[in-house]
Amino acid sequence: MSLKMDLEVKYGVLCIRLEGELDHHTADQLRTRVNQLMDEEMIQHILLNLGNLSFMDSSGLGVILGRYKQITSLGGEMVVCAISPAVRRLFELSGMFKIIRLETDESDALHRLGVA
Amino acid sequence: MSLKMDLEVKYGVLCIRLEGELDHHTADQLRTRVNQLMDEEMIQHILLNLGNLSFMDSSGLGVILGRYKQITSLGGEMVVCAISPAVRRLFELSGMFKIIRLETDESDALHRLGVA
Amino acid sequence: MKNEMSLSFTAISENESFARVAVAAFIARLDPTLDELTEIKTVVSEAVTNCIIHGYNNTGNGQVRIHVVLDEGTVALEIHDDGIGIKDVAQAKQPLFTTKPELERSGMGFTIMENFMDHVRIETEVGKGTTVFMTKEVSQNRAACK
Amino acid sequence: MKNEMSLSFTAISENESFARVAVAAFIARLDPTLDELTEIKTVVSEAVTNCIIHGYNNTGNGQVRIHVVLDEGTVALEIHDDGIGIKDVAQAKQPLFTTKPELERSGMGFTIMENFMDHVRIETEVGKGTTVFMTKEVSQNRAACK
Ligand SMILES: Nc1ncnc2c1ncn2[C@@H]1O[C@H](COP(=O)(O)OP(=O)(O)O)[C@@H](O)[C@H]1O
Ligand SMILES: Nc1ncnc2c1ncn2[C@@H]1O[C@H](COP(=O)(O)OP(=O)(O)O)[C@@H](O)[C@H]1O
Repeated sequence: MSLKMDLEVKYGVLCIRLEGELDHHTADQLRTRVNQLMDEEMIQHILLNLGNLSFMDSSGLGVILGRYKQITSLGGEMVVCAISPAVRRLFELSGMFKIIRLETDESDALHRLGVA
Repeated sequence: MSLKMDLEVKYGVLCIRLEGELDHHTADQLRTRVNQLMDEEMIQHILLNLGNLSFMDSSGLGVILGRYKQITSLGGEMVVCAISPAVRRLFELSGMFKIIRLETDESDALHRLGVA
Repeated sequence: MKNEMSLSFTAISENESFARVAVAAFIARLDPTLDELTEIKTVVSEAVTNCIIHGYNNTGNGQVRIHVVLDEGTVALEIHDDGIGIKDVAQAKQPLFTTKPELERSGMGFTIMENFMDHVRIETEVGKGTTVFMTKEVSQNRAACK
Repeated sequence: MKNEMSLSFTAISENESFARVAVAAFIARLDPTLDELTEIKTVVSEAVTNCIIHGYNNTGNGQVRIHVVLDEGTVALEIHDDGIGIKDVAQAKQPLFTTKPELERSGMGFTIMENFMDHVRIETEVGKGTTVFMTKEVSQNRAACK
């Protein structure tokens, strides 16, 4: 099992859709892809769709927190719009919901970010 | 992964439908179930449906050959009515098709056995 | 019936998912719930990743060793490296503490292990290596046992 | 890049499927075809079953050891027991030959190993144990490598 990453920029929002397993190995792959895209394009906010992520560990938390710091330092926001039960538990355990808002779906999330 | 066994007696034919993995461990389970049923009921022939068998090794060949000997010693026949590619290769390698006829489906097989 | 398994593999990140799958396949016969399986896969991932990143400093040299014992409904896990060891274990166990913030470590590894398992014990010696011992009782679905 | 893995487990039949899954998970990164994966799972099953039934006489005592080395596209497998050993290897390798017909053994184990792998070599000593060495080149689907 590895990680499938679907990255799309929509109204200046980087939508990251993940499927599969996010661990230390695949977190490195994700970091590389996201940083490359943020160098190339003007990104205002980040939207995470984790509905199809079947596995995540603390390396996943680390790469998400890293991107959170990056986008907030640029004045943007990070929102999560779908989350699997396994991942939700890790988010709760580590207090991620205190800094990253959870929205019901992608269009809702884009709406709240004030771009659509 | 383990083995799902569906055993049904139809017109004196023991229909054995296998799903999953047939190895040494699960071959022992299959042998026990079949022998028990053959003690209880009058069985004339055996029909094997291996269409959903995802894995088989030489222990599987052994338990099938064992039942073949058992049913032929009672004057009966054994036919196979569905087979997955992985299992077909083992059957070919070990010359099983020389003794066990392959039919296209269950009703065809029952017909050829002269019972339906 | 006691059943045990030992595993050792090259300390590279590609093997993290293999370690999870192997341990999960070994404990499958206990018929754990999906949540329990996820918890065990997660702690294996945490401890193995720590061996690779911290124990062996991401060099790719060295072996990670895993030992699993199943005894009745209890899973006992032992995850070991012959790496640099931990100087201050109490500090290492604190939530959010990490010695590698530059690698975007979250410092949540030990916290997750302690939350997901019944017992966690760390044995370590600086310059010699680290072993994490963990146990968990799984709620065997007896109805499904044949 | 060389990557290796060692595995050892109690010699009971419940662990046969675990051994297949573990080896398959380890070689998955080579991206073998489905046929190649099935072949490797089958030979692991054959050799492990032989250790359990023949090497350890089905006692449940003893350990089966597996060593896997991935080097470029080659899988090298080593499957070992510290059991009774084989007196006559040439005879053992003959199709349909078995010393345990009462257990409904088909005698096809070594024939399948030789058919599914590129090389098979047996090292054995009566009273000490048996090791089967096998290698196979897998057709790496380079397009899928990232
Ligand atoms: N196997 C190990 N070898 C050496 N140091 C370790 C090992 N495991 C953990 N540590 C130390 O403990 C700290 C905390 O570990 P952990 O809670 O898993 O967080 P993280 O891996 O995110 O840093 C690590 O930053 C490291 O300094
Ligand atoms: N690990 C082993 N230890 C001892 N004897 C073995 C071992 N593996 C194979 N043998 C011997 O070789 C014979 C042939 O093995 P094989 O071709 O796998 O057929 P089978 O397992 O069906 O008997 C066995 O019957 C056994 O006598």
